[in-house]
Amino acid sequence: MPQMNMIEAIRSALDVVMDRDPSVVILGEDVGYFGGVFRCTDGLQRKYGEHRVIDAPISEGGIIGAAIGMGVNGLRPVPEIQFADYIYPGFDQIVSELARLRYRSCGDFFSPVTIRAPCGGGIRGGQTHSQSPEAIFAHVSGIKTIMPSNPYDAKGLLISSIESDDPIIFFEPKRIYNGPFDGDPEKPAVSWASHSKGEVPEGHYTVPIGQAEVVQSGEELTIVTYGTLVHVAQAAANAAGVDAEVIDVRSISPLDVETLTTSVNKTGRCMIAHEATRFGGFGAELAARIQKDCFYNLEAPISRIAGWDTPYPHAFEWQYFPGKKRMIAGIKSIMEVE
Amino acid sequence: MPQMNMIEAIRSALDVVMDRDPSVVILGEDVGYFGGVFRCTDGLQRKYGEHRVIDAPISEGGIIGAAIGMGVNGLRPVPEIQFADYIYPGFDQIVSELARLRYRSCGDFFSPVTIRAPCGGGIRGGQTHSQSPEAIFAHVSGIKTIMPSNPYDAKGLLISSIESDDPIIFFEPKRIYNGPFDGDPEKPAVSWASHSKGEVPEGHYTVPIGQAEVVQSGEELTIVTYGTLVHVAQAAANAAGVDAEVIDVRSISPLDVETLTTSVNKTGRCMIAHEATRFGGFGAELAARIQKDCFYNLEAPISRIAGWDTPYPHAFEWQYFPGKKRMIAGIKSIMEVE
Amino acid sequence: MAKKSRLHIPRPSARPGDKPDFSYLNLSAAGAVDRPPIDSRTRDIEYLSSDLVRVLNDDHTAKGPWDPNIDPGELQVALRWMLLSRVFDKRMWQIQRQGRISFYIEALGEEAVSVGQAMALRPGDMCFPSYRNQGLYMYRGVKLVDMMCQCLSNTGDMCKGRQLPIMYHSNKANVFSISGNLGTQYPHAVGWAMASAIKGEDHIAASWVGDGATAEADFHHAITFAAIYQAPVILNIVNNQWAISTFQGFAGGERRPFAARGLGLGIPGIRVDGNDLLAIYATTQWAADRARRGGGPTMIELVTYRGGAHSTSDDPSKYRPKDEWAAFPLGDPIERLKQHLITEGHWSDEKHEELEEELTAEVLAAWKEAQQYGTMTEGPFLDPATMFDDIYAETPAHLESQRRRMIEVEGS
Amino acid sequence: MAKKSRLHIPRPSARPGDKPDFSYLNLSAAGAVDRPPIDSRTRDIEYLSSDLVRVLNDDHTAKGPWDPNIDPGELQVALRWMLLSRVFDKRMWQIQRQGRISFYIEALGEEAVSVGQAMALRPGDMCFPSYRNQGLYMYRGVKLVDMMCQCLSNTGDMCKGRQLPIMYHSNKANVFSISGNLGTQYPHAVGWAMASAIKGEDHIAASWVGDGATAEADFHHAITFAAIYQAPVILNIVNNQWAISTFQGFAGGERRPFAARGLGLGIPGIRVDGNDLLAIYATTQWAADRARRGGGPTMIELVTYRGGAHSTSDDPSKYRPKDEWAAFPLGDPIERLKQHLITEGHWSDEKHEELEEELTAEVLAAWKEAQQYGTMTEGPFLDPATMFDDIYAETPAHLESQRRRMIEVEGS
Ligand SMILES: Cc1ncc(C[n+]2csc(CCOP(=O)(O)OP(=O)(O)O)c2C)c(N)n1
Ligand SMILES: Cc1ncc(C[n+]2csc(CCOP(=O)(O)OP(=O)(O)O)c2C)c(N)n1
Ligand SMILES: [Mg+2]
Ligand SMILES: [Mg+2]
Repeated sequence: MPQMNMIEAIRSALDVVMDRDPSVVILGEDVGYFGGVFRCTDGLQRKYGEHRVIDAPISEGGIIGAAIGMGVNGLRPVPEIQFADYIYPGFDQIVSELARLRYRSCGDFFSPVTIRAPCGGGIRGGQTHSQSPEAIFAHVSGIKTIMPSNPYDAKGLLISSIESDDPIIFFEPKRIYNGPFDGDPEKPAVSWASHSKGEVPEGHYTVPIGQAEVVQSGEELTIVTYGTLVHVAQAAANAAGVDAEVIDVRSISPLDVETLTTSVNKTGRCMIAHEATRFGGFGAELAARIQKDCFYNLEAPISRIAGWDTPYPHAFEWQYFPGKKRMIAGIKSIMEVE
Repeated sequence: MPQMNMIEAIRSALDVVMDRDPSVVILGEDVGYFGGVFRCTDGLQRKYGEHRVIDAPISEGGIIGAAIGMGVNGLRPVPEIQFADYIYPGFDQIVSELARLRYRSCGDFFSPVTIRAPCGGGIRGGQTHSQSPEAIFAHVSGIKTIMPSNPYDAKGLLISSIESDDPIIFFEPKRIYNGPFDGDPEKPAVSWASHSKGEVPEGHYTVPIGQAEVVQSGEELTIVTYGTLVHVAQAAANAAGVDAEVIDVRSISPLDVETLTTSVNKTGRCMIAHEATRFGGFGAELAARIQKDCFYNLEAPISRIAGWDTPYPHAFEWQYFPGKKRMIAGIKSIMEVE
Repeated sequence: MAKKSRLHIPRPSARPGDKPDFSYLNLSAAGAVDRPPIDSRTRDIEYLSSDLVRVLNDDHTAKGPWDPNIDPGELQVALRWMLLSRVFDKRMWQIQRQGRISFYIEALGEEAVSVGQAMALRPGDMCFPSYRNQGLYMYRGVKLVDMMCQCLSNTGDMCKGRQLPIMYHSNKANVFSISGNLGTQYPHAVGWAMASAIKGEDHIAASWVGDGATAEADFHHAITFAAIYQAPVILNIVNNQWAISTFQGFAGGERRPFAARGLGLGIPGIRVDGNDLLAIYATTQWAADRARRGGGPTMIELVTYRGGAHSTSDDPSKYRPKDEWAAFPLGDPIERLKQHLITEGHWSDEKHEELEEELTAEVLAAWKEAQQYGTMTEGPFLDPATMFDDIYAETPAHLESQRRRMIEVEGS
Repeated sequence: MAKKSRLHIPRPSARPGDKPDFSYLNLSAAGAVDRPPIDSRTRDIEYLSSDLVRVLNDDHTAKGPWDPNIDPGELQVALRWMLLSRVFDKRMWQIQRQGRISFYIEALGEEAVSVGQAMALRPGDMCFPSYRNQGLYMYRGVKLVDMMCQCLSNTGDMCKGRQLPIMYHSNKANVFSISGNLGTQYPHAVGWAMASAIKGEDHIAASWVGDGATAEADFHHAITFAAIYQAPVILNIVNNQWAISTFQGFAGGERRPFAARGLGLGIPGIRVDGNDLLAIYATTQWAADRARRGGGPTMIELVTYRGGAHSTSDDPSKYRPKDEWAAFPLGDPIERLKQHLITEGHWSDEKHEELEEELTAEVLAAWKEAQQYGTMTEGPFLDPATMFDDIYAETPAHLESQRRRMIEVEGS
């Protein structure tokens, strides 16, 4: 099977779907001639033409609003928002329109838009190129929110998303576009070739939406996480010498509660990790749900390791980022509970 | 002390602050000549003039964006967003600008804006006049989010908010503008005259931001809630015959964790209630935090009673609304746990 | 603070108690404005955005180059639709006042907008309306009883109780679902039109916003996208002078007509008498032709007056003179078309009265029928368990379990 | 899908490998455009938004009614600031390439914008810049070393390490904090100006956005509020032809100049040669006078060219001809002012070289000083514990406890 990094996997997903379905169109800032600032759409305009890979004005609200109208008219638009931090100007169109259209018209109208946006920090992007706003979208019924952690899932989930008739926010953790990352910025970068999920089929396949994945099984502790931190969590558990079960949530919403609770009921301990700030973050939903369903098996309080409740500071991104040290400390303190 | 309903208390707060401080200005849709669709600013333009109570175009993003600029130039703007559901077009200005300005400029610039917005359902407003988006704002560091449950707190907290140098989102649960509400829409409306917090001083006073209030003390169960549901929770606890401690969070962010955990550590049981949809709602943060700090004293899983994970449907608002029945069922099931 | 100030605060020309004053409206005489070819360059036809295209003259004849020469039979049909819209509104307003529906919005005084524009479009064209375009749904075949059931949230409700009254939708009729959030439909229309162009189809889109809603971001998004991609779309601004209590000056209408808003992007604008069905038809047809032949977007400002309250929740006597509508120089669209037909010998007061009676009966019959699907107080009732449907294409597990819990607790 | 389509896709006039082609730019001769009185009605001065105000002629003399007749000494000062901006950029770009700062944005080719406009404003006027307005900070007295420390995120960083390089701010100098989100500063400027008018003060505000950013909602919000309240504000659009890889046609610049964007709201627009310091000064002064005397907002489009890459993360050779800047008909702003001064006998190549050397030395000295406050790899280092400050006026308990935890775990 070919090796792909996450960018290539995403591009391959777009290519495969555009090839099969002429109704799929891409629009976004710099996505066309240039191929996107992260190169995810590179070559697609040359292949599919200017009417299917459309350079757009710098207007996130307009991009999403127009995409909704296109979707209503039978297309499957895949808008790209250049950075997740810049999705907010389109927030009203997402929450009030995209998420609500099917409901308010009882299915008479719907718009199958998949919004792609690179998220997360660790690339020295400062506070406006590093955010992970998944919690905000998780709270909005009517949209689904996805975040893959590797090339294989990225392609499979993106194909599922575009083929789905539901609107989807597809967050791509840009720190791991080019390789997995164990949380230590001092170490040399690793390529996806070193990871089993760097092997990605050329053609069409799907990874189902709404299913978490146990990426490492273990007996002592469950670590529930997603995105970049999946890799950090594995490294931290290893370093801490704890037999941890690591679960990649993948689908923020709808959430695969069963996979999580089955694991925590087994291990009796749970640590949740995400990059976004903790207060009101998605980890809160995970903790609230897990404590409810696993109460009688919990041997320690569920703990959350997350970004601090600050903006993502440029120079201190590694102090903000819930990296290996903080994860290990978290693991240790949860394992110390008798 | 004079009797006031919540609208009068809010108007009184605005009046008191405008009278003391010429830098306080109001802007919003229909707020000036007309006095606001809920009459919260009635009479203020006549009293303070067109330059201090400013009718604005229908442009929530513009209202908030302009308010930020006014705040930077030494005013204390109090924009009104006509319904919380219409705050989303101003979302980017709130998240990326209002919340971040002090931080990114290290205090060199800041803008003391207090955004008022009526929230919540129960007035047959349908899905676009009923939302409670507090969870979304709670996740944003740099802003504070408030929701009072009675006239006394509304005035005191609004004065604190306007006088604060921090940006504040001030949600007003419109279902209880005219009187407390026990959750039973069939019963005749009750006026604030029947409630001790309907007594409101004429003049200046403050209720501090960041402090929850124990509105009813009890030993068997802690109910953590805010807004309209404070009253529903009290009625439900009464009806269920449970000696519940009811806590009004009041300040969503920053959160008064101690008052909550002290109570739950005492009662051993906790139910959280809010009107917004459950998934990713603010109740998740409350539950996640309380299970962590009260783990060893919890006799039952923390449960959340909330709006369903649907939009707020016009005809079924009372089925959506987490009313007395659902609260009582929740209380019973949490009390049944041995 | 110093006294000196230059903040300009727009003011309406009259407040309660004042004499209505519409001198601020720049009016043209019927027939006075040129009708340019549809392939004119925007810069050459700027006059269309400042003058006022009118066809129906004060003497009730049709005048000038914009006269669409519509067959009298068709005009009678148009009159019928306008009158139906008004009769329907009147009844529904009463019904709301009786507490039998929760809310209502009427189009009183603006009926020519929906009917005149609907007439000029083709069935395959897609409409993205505001909440004051009920005439569009009617004209395009949505049944009165279906609209009433929507307002009743009963078992016949197309919205299954989810939406406020008047938030209709009809995929079949090609009229979009109405949103509570102002202006959001504008970029949808542009995106829809872009898709039509991408697919190489012949359909165009049209959308409507109020004067007040032009201040929203989506207005800007829509005109920007429409101009850049030359989308086949008609962007209508219904300038009825008011946005709830706020005069159109607060939407920036003081210095230049709304029709001029797209000029800076090269979008031609037409300012049209919004109470003149013939002028509306003619300008819309012009814009539709232009769009269909690849000429791109056109903005149309329809100058009219909100004859009634903003909605059943509003009391306009608090902020504008009670008799302002009566003084509106462009009159009443129904009355004007009626007089035109009478003048041309194709109509009479008697026929009009008969028609009104007929329509009143039709509306009454529809109301009777609608109630059979349930009212707010009497069954049959919609099943609240349906509130968990249609959030997604398929209902996910967590919503199914909430549905079960709801049934359990609420005992539905 | 059918082949037929009318979706218009804007195209730049040249792509890599093509010959640069600026024939799309509508140029006026120096001195050719009238200078109207500041109290002119918007409709009477529309030509200002389509013509191009120029003062510096091809023969390097100053021509026409817009010639501000600036004292040669002052012009030398202006030249100095422009050159300083360029020398500074050049050095910082190299420094970024050496990996010593993480990111940089240069203003190459656009130096006249910040300097010319700053000169025309008063110290009490407030500037709301974009990220390509470093000249504003310099002109208004922010020290080079402070700017460098910001780019280094060192102990002298005014942003305490929180912001990407170039995201300066200075309350003292009345230049606002730069945001990562495009266009958000535009309504801030309008609000600030409204406050000034509310307080009855004499100060005006000015803001800058790129051609690309005009498509954002906040552009609309700003022009709407500015027009309605006649705010004393200058709204500048720096049209440097590109927005990263995207040609300005994708921001709607194909059909009508950006200067015309406010016309529909009655805001006059001036299109000015953005590489002509004299014309920039003169038009800005005109707009400032107008604002200060209660005439309300003015929009200024500065036609220029982004001489370099978008940022250090960008490679423009992928999307535009390498030699496009060299072919830009409005030349290089520094070269043009230099030649003007030489022609007028107030400057020489030697002096210029000397000045460049002097500034290079000044920048180098600043860089040496800046490094004493720390570099990315060598101390002194900023204390990461400060990341919990300034989120609120007072740090709440939960952030204090996170600060303690951070220190504990990260062992700072
Ligand atoms: C985003 C948003 N903001 C505010 C409102 C509240 N609102 C409903 S209608 C209205 C006035 C609209 O006026 P206009 O656009 O002129 O339309 P008209 O009612 O005159 O037809 C307002 C402010 C809303 N529905 N949506
Ligand atoms: C809201 C938002 N969307 C997208 C971006 C990413 N972005 C940064 S600069 C830029 C191009 C801006 O072009 P223009 O406005 O013409 O300014 P210029 O760089 O030419 O000075 C883009 C798309 C952003 N910073 N903010
Ligand atoms: Mg209106
Ligand atoms: Mg540019």
